[in-house]
Amino acid sequence: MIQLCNIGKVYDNGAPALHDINLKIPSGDFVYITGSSGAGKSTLLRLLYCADRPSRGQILMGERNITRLRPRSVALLRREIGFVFQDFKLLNKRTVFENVALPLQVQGLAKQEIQSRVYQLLQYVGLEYKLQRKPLELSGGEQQRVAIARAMIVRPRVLLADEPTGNLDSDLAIEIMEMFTRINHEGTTVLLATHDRELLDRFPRRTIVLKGGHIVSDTLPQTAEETPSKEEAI
Amino acid sequence: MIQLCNIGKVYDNGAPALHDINLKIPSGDFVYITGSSGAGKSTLLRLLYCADRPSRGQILMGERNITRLRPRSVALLRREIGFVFQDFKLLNKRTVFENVALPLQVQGLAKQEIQSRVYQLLQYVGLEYKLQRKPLELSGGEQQRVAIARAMIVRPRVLLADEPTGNLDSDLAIEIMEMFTRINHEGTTVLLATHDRELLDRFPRRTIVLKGGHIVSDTLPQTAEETPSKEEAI
Amino acid sequence: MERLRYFLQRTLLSMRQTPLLSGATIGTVAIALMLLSFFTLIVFNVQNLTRQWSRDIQVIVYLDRIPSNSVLEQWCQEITKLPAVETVHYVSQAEAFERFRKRLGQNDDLLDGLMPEILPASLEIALREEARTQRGAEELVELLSRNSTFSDFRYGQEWLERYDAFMFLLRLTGTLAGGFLIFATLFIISNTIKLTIYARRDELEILSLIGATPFFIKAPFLAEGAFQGAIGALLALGGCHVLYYFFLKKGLAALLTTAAAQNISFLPTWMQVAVLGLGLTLGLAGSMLPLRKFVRM
Amino acid sequence: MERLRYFLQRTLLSMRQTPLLSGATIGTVAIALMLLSFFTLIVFNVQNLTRQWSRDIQVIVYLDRIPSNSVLEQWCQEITKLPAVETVHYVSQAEAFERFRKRLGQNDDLLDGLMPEILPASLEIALREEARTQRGAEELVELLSRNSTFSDFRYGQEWLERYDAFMFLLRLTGTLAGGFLIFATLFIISNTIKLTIYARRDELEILSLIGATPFFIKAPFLAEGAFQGAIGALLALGGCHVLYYFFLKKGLAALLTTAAAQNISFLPTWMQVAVLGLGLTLGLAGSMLPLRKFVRM
Ligand SMILES: Nc1ncnc2c1ncn2[C@@H]1O[C@H](COP(=O)(O)OP(=O)(O)OP(=O)(O)O)[C@@H](O)[C@H]1O
Ligand SMILES: Nc1ncnc2c1ncn2[C@@H]1O[C@H](COP(=O)(O)OP(=O)(O)OP(=O)(O)O)[C@@H](O)[C@H]1O
Ligand SMILES: [Mg+2]
Ligand SMILES: [Mg+2]
Repeated sequence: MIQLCNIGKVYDNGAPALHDINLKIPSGDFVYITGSSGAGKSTLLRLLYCADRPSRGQILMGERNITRLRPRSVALLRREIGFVFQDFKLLNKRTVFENVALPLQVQGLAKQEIQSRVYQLLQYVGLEYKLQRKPLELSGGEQQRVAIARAMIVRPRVLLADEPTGNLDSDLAIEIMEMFTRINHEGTTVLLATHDRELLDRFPRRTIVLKGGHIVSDTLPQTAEETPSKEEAI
Repeated sequence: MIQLCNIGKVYDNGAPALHDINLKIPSGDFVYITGSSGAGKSTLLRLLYCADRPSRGQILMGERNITRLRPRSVALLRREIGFVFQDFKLLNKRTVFENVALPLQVQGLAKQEIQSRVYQLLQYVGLEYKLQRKPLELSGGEQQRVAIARAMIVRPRVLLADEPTGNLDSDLAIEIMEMFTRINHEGTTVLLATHDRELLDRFPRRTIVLKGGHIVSDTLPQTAEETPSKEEAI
Repeated sequence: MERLRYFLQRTLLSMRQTPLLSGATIGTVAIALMLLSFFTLIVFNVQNLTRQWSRDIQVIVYLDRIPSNSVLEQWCQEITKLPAVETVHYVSQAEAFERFRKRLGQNDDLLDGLMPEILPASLEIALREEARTQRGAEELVELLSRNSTFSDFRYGQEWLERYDAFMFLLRLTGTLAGGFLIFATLFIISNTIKLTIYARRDELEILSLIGATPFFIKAPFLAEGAFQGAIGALLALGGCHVLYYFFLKKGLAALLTTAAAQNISFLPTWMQVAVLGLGLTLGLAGSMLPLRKFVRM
Repeated sequence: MERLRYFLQRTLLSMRQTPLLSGATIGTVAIALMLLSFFTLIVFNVQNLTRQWSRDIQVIVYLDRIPSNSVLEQWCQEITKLPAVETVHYVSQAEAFERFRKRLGQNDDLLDGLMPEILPASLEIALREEARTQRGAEELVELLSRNSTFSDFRYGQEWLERYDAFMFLLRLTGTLAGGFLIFATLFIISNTIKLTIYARRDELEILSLIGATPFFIKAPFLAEGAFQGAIGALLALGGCHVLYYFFLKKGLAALLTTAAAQNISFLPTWMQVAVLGLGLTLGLAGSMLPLRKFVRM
């Protein structure tokens, strides 16, 4: 259960990004966050990850209020959350394998287990032959898949994905979405920020539309099919 | 007129990215390059921009063979080409304005003219209110638009855009495509690497499909409508 | 256990992955510490040298009358007890005459027929090291002159003045230069480490975004800093030893036949260990500060 | 024109945009050059000091017979012509006797009744600065002894030996330390600049991707390097002057009353200009090398 109460976010330079967001996301849900460029999607996800602090309001995640956590608690919180960053945030000096293994090493798992889990997941995203490459030696889509693998490796309780298919062709995007669906069926709450209308149509889910930092609509699957057609008419 | 003869590219780590590419792109054309992730789209564009050198084969651009140019000539060539990088490659220490103005400053234009041109273009892409922001203070889509503006500011003879709409919602994507179309009508050759099937459908053009470094199809608009439906059936 | 292995592995791997950065750190530590140790080496040896030279500094008390043996013995004992005094030596009239004759060298025939008694007997008082200054000598004279039989003192005023000035200058510039050198070493090393960490700040950011605790992020960097600092210190000691051996030791021995060359020695072991420790500490502390700045979460 | 304005603007702007990096460069240049100039200052003053002291070094020729005035004059002229000789001074028997009397101080009554003729007349030959060594004195003695009337020489062998050893050590360590210091300065400054440029290598890459010529990319970096180097050098001179003024000048003047303190002086103007030039050059050259490495296109 993720709950946002009266969340507002103003960046240091004075740019307001979110206004008075109230939201409840039950555990195990699969939610799209959509909206045009600069609407505040990434900001919203980053707040849930404690990568930024809200200017006002409270965020509850499970029982915890995550608005004012100490550094160590933030670290522990993040271990339960997977995040696919819009700009990937891979370590360029380390190989694909090391990048994906990192969250497990942080948790202090045994080398053996790390190895098998990383290998398996990289196989899922089709990068098993590029284990030893550095991120800068990969194509954009490959980097994105590494980022996705890194977010999923810890079998997180919550998966936050920011535009995870922006650099993938639709076949791959669909595969990735199926992975997300699978992990969601296993109990992980998934929040997915995306522009990709094809995905919204193909995998209809609860969809939250942001505009200028406000929630302008929050629709469930049956109505989700309406929204795109309506927008296409604009 | 851009001409590629027997182009092959093998990266330093031994990864082959392109095989035996032969291609002719008349001046003023508008061409899509598509294909799944890792197919070699970015590599192809980077070769045209001399950001990488082909391992074999020759590239002719206009009258010039650009395969073995000296650094200064490379710089001069790049001034005639606009490139939207898949990962934007913005200067994080400089403002949006400075980033977009840079190619003009490189050419030594007068301050006055630079200012008006940059402002106008940023208005086109909807960022006129964020002139003084640093790239890291922008959303993903906004950064992408800065990158697009920087590529177009020099009114290039050739525009190479690598996944320029990956972080934009479809409305913005369509606006950007219209800008590309407009600049194309003014005589600029446009090469656009994209995964976005919606764009391919909405703006049908010559489409080159890459797969594993080979050209697997090269179709003109009338047949371009067939390709997506065929692939959707897979 | 897994953690420890991970940290050790990371430390070595990261030094391999960023050779430019670790090279810069090691190089800077090596050069800076070499400067510092070479300076210490010079100060150390100059001190030894001046300590030897200063043996010549003494207070001479000329005796108007020749004391009886028992009185003399008593005087010697009393004077030796004074804190500033190292030894006391009685120079009889005969001995003084003999010295004077030696001094005249070939002209000693001039003294033929003169009685040894033309020269006075004296007490030569050697000073302890800490009292070998003009002030020390004067204070001793002051003390001695309380005994009214002692009235005629000689202690090489001009030579002492010059020696004093020299020692003062030496000590002042030594302290000043040394203090400044230590400060410079600290500054330069911490500055270099700050830059190498700055160059890797995205790594720090990403690690923290991945859920790594501050300790987990910092530990490999700290280990790396300490390790590089220690390597740098070792290089510094090695380089310093080469300089010492080829220039100071060999060079001087070949060119000089004096005892001076023989007396030059390398830093004692405890100082070498101190340099090593300093390198390690600087590497560690120099990493700690910028890490605290960049790993704010 | 636009270009020039752009470069100047960029230089200043970029220093503002990366205060950590330019601060590091300026700081390192300042500290390293301060070390170097302070060292030079000390060497410079020690040289002055020893030059004064070495005035005492002289060769004394004892004369068996008293020469006639004309012969004496001729000798003086001949000796003065020798390259190693600064001045020649004739000490008559009377003068020698007077000096001896002064030396005995209160005991001068011992000489009462003695004829001045017991002491020999002599020629005191002061040496030129470059000849004030044991070797110089010996060579002069060698030359002088060709004149068979001169046979009895005195030139303070032990003092000269010690002086020689000291001067040699001073010069050796000075050259060694100075050479090493220059090397260290070069290394540390270029290393720091390399790191700051490394930290900005993405900027270099992007500029080159934008179609900037190598010159266009490098010029602002070079200007920045030179500017920062010059600022660092100015700070170094300032800091050095502060050290000099408060410690060497004031400190010594307060504690010593000798001429030594008065004779201490700051670096002459041409050396100050040289330090400034060195800072500028180091900043420029230190930027040039890593730029060449990172701006490969
Ligand atoms: N670090 C930052 N500092 C200042 N302003 C920021 C920062 N990050 C984002 N913004 C601003 O906040 C607003 C929302 O940004 P956000 O990244 O959440 O948008 P978004 O919905 O993710 O857009 P996109 O689809 O383009 O990624 C934008 O106007 C953006 O300019
Ligand atoms: N710098 C590099 N070094 C080594 N291999 C590389 C490098 N860049 C790309 N590759 C490899 O070359 C192949 C083609 O890469 P390219 O970036 O051209 O793909 P792409 O078609 O742009 O893919 P995407 O749609 O994911 O961006 C990929 O297999 C990739 O791993
Ligand atoms: Mg975003
Ligand atoms: Mg690509």
